[in-house]
Amino acid sequence: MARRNIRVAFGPVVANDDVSFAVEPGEIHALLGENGAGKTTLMRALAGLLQPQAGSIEIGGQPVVIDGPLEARRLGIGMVHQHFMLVPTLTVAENIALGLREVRTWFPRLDQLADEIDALGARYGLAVNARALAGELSVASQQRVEIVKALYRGAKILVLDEPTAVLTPQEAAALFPVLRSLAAAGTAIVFISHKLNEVMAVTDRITVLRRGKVAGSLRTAETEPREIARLMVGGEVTLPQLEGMPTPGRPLLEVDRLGLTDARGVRRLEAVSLSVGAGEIVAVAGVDGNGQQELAEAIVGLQRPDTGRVLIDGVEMTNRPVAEGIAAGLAHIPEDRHRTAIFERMSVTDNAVAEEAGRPRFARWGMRRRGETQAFAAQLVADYDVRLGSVEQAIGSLSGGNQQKVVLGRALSRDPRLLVAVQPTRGLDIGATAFLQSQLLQRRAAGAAVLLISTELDEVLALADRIVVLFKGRVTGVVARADFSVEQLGLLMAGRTA
Amino acid sequence: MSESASEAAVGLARRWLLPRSVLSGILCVLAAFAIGALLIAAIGRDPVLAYLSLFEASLGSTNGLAETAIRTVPLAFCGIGIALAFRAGVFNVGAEGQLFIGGVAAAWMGLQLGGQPQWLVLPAMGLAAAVAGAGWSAIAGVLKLRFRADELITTIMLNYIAIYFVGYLLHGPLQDPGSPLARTARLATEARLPMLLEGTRLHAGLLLVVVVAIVAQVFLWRSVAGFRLRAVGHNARAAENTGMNVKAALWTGFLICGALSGLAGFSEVAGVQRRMIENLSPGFGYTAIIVALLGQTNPLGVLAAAVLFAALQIGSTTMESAAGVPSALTTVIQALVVLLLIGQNALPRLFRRRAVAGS
Amino acid sequence: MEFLADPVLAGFIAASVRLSIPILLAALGGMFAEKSGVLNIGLEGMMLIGCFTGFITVHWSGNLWLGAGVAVLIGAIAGLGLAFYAVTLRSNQVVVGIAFNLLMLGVSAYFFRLAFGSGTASPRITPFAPIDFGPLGEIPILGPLLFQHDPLTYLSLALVVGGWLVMQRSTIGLSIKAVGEHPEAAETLGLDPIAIRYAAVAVSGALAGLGGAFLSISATGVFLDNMTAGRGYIALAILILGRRHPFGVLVAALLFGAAEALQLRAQLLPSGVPLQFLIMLPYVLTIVVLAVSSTRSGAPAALGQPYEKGGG
Amino acid sequence: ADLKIAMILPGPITDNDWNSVGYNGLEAAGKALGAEVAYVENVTDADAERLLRDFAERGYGLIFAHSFSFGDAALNAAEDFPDTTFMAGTAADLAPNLGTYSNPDYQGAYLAGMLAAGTSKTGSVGWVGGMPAPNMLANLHAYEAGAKEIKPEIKVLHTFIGSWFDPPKAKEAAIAQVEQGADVLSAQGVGVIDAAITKKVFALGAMTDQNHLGPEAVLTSVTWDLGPLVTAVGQAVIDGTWKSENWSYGVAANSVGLADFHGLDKHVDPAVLKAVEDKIAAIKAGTFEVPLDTSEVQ
Ligand SMILES: Nc1ncnc2c1ncn2[C@@H]1O[C@H](COP(=O)(O)OP(=O)(O)OP(=O)(O)O)[C@@H](O)[C@H]1O
Ligand SMILES: Nc1ncnc2c1ncn2[C@@H]1O[C@H](COP(=O)(O)OP(=O)(O)OP(=O)(O)O)[C@@H](O)[C@H]1O
Ligand SMILES: [Mg+2]
Ligand SMILES: [Mg+2]
Repeated sequence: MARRNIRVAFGPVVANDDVSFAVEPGEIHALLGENGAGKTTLMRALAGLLQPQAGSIEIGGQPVVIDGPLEARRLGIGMVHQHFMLVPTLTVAENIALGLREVRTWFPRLDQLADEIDALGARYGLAVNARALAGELSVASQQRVEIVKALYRGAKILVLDEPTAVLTPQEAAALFPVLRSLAAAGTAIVFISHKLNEVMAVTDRITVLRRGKVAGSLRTAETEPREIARLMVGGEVTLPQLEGMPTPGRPLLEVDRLGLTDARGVRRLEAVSLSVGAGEIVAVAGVDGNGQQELAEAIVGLQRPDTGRVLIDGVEMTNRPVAEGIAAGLAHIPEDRHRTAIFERMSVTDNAVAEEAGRPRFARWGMRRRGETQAFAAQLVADYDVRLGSVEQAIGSLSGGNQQKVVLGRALSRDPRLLVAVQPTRGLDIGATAFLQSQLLQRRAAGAAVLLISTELDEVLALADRIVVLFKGRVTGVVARADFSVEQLGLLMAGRTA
Repeated sequence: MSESASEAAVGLARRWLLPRSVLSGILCVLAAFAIGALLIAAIGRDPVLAYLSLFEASLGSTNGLAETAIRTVPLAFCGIGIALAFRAGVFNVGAEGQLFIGGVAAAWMGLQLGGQPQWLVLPAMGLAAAVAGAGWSAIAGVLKLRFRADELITTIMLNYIAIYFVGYLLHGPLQDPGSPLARTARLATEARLPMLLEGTRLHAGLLLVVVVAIVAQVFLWRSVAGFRLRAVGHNARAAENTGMNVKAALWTGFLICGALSGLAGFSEVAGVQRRMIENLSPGFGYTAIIVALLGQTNPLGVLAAAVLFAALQIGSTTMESAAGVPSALTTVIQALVVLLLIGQNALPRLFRRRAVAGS
Repeated sequence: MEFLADPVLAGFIAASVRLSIPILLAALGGMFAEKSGVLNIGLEGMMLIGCFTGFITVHWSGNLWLGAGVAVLIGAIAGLGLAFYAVTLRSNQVVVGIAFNLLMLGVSAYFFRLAFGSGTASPRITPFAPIDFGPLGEIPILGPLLFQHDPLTYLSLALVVGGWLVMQRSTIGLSIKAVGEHPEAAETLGLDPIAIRYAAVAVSGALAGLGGAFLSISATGVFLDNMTAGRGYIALAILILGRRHPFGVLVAALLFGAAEALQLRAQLLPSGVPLQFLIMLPYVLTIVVLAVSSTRSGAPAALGQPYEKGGG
Repeated sequence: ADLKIAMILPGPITDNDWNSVGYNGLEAAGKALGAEVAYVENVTDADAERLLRDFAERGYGLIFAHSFSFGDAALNAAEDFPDTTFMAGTAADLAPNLGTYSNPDYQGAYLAGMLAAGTSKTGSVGWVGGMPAPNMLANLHAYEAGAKEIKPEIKVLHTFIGSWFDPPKAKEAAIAQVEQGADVLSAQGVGVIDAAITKKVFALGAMTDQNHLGPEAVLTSVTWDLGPLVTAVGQAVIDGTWKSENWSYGVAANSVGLADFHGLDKHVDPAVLKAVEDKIAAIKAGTFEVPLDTSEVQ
């Protein structure tokens, strides 16, 4: 498959400019680039979801016009989107049946389909339960469903947009053999990722996009991460690394035998205890869905634990409203930015002061102080290098990375004594990641306590003074920096207690 | 582009866009009238005479203006209440019932206080109406927040219940002793809103609603509480995460809508009817939903939309009596105005990409 | 067991069914629209226009089924009009719905006067008559429930089953649900969310139109301005009470019909309860059932949200 | 004399009921007097006063406020337009230029009650109305009194459906009454006659001759012709003899009466028919006055 001189523009924004790109059967081809470089756009054009203004696409040497998703499917193109395209209230089989002619209109043969799906999954080592509700699956199995969906629909060219952004290292590692066996069976695979080590490990070729243009195309075997990073950002990037020994101060966060049952009656946390001292970064590692989000939300006050206590700087804060935590110097960078952190249709200014709108600094007699507020937002934008047109712009119109910087800036500009950050670098490009991580280290240096909840083992190893491992809502081990070993962490994350 | 320059650009655009949208709004009304003219001509009536009488009756004379203003009052009260509730993400369409409850409470208070001085009676009546309206709305609030019952449905049901309940009161305990009619006794002069304009029925409720609109506008856009209300309406979960009190904002939505709709009842009772009657409102609370949304849920915009609607409704009935245009047709013209206006709001979006303005 | 054969009980059951049918049809229509993600507040207007066009067609043609057919057709056209606003123009679905109701109120009254003048000898048609099932109609409970009704009632019940088949047992239903929950996902699979929403809203208009026609060509043989009297709004409540499921809607509509039938009978007893409290019974009951039964309303995730094609 | 007459009506003039009666009366008077007439239908209480003033301003010399609930509005308008003559339906408070006219259909209801009781074989008769307004209550009480005169032990069932126009609901209310034993119904709303047809019982129409709605079911109708009253009031205004008082054109004035039986009188006991005729004569002679009772019912 080849695409030549593709151009896609959204009004004044040119997402793809004269992009040429080719992928061979049996090849795994990485597509790299900063946030907003145009990777997703290029692939959406391939999937028939938007039409390029210029350029051509060839498949098997024949020029084709992909005027819609149906045509894309006919041509054997399957795409696994960055944000999964599964209808949560339908079963896996039903999701796959959608829009398929082969499935009868009346009394669709869903049972037969489910068997076929299970068989297909088994062939490539993609365990899926075709009869389960899509919304109740873990992120990793949703992703497997997406791949099976594409394969079932006859994909010869499979596009995966940031497939590992939401996976744990183990899950990501489990995905790679699948990709290889698919490639071995002749499938052409486009693999979009921000993680260079994965790209090095699994792909055959690499194409780097920068600002909508091709910055370079290389054989994986003939290059190394530094070179790729340079192509992506146009300069050197080094990820920060924690240096120096911890100078543990008094504990600012103490979690004492916390237990939590969710709305569906599932036990999410069981007797979780941990503490974070001033000037310390404690990381919570673990496979996604083992209670990390619940732990963070229970600490912050968004969920109600049914047993145990949370203390901030020695003061009992269990089940207190979020506002009290904020007043006590707690800041939260939640996992799901769109749902929990930002007001997409409100301005950057309003988002920047959301936590503090009522403080005397920003309000007098219940009225907001406009000048102060805007000055603050402008300062935040400058300090955290947020790229935007105006602070009065709706935050939803910023790119994900820039939205995250506003969230981070909002949290850090309060000089919090305690920072709870959940997956703060998810989906961010390498430059933004470096910036964010260095901010966390600065907090630590300033004597704050940081609870970093992350499934990225690299990030955890680089930044944490101590690592607490969660498995099925229980702490399976606590490892100090001096004793870090990937093997042992891996075992703990799989539930083997030390 | 520097920050201040781009802000200035946004401001300029707003200033220039506003008159343009007003202009296209007027064009829409005219287009609806043009369609209406065809329908009027089709039944052998004179469209020119019809529209002259419409204009004359609503805007073309002191009395017409006064009548338009009178009709504006309940529409704007309810509309602003609904708008604020919608802003908080509360789908309160119960203004009609809240208006009835407010009206009956105002009348009851007015009758209780008998011949007390006006400065005491009127505020007491207004307060009673606001509290009663808010209380009625609070039923839907409890149903939503405690029992998770959809307020869109419960408020529709509560409208029916309120009207029958008021019917019971007016046929029973509150009935005018001297009359078989379902109404309370006449209010004393002290319990009536002062008249504003000699020779017309215009009452002081207009001043009250204008003040309310301005206060609501400032509240929504300048106050911390208004900011939080909007934030909760946009994303309740993020609001909770940033330390806002989500329940308080939702309750504010329910209670303000109830209180303002109650005040609509108060102004009808104390300003127009001078007693509580069984048919206090010809659907003000429902029309106000359209008014609220046409006004883009901005209190001052709602006030403007209320004036438009009041003029349209006042003019329509006169068109019926003066030019023989059946009321059915005037209803059609009103609906066309709304449909063309919302179409006009939406059409440009079809051709333009999503705008970058904050809301 | 004697009370089972009591004619008063039989009458109550039969009346419950009759009173529930128009609301049932409109709510069933609302289900299609809402499952596809469109809030159809315009059900009331679509009922009214169906009520009017059904009546006038029967009056002119003398053919009851033709009247029902025209009501369905006109209801569907009204649905397409609403879809144009809600789906294509992406207007606020509440305002559009209310404006449509206003429009239909005016249009039906206007054309009624155009057709019959302002004279006072109001026209009447002979409505559908109950089908005679002989002894089946005499069976206790089941007789009045199932065997004492007219063809339109059976059609309505068949439509409930049909609605269930479409929603739960066909890929059409899958597509509608997918579009209501996650239109982007549907689009990536080659479904057209816009077209599906148009179709679903048209179907909702068709069913509401039939529900309206039931009032004028089955329940009675007359038409009067604003004859639907708010039933379209009630249908919205019934829809949620029935959890947007065909059988749930059937049960909820029957419940409402039963409450109405009950209050009309309670008025005849010397209970001492003020009249107004009896009349409000169905509304109170709806709220109470909604409060005790709804742990979660289960609304489609994209309900009320306009969809922009290829919108990222 | 270029008298222009106007009327505001609370509902649609096509209702075959209260509003049709008003509209027909207005049209009849317009023809009889050669006067220009105008009306507005579906007027709400909130709009009544404004429309009355509107007509007054536009030179209408005689304006009818055709609803019991327009009394206040008429009083206020009359105060500001002393040269215009207003007539309000069943109003309590009058002014020098505001008169009232009663709604004497309750007199006919008494006759209907007699007929209903006389025709009933089950000992129960029914009555279905919209809202418990005074004229409705007067009608109901008179109907009951008339029925009791013929059969003191008769049971009179009554239902209010809670709105003025809802034919399907009125029909169901009537069916409920039939199921409780009623076999003659008083139809104070559209829909009741449908029930009578379905349930094969008799109905008594209201306001106009409603036989065409159910040729086999509508025994007769209590008719109310407002034409003579509107004409007489108009003539009095033209002549300058108009006085503020209660104008009552009931049975005695031939404004209220029973419509033709269209042959269905064969189902009524002749003795009852005779009693009804005697009653009409008595009312006309002034020897019997139908009691006016507007008290609330449960
Ligand atoms: N629907 C759209 N409307 C307008 N602009 C768009 C739209 N989609 C993408 N863009 C623009 O196109 C550019 C490329 O976006 P794209 O989503 O392809 O980036 P990406 O490389 O996938 O980034 P990331 O790594 O963050 O996923 C962005 O700058 C964005 O502003
Ligand atoms: N409909 C749209 N209109 C305008 N811009 C859009 C639209 N959809 C997406 N964009 C822009 O496209 C860019 C990339 O979008 P995308 O969702 O891929 O962001 P991202 O940086 O990848 O965020 P995430 O962290 O969620 O992956 C952003 O700049 C966003 O503002
Ligand atoms: Mg992307
Ligand atoms: Mg991204």
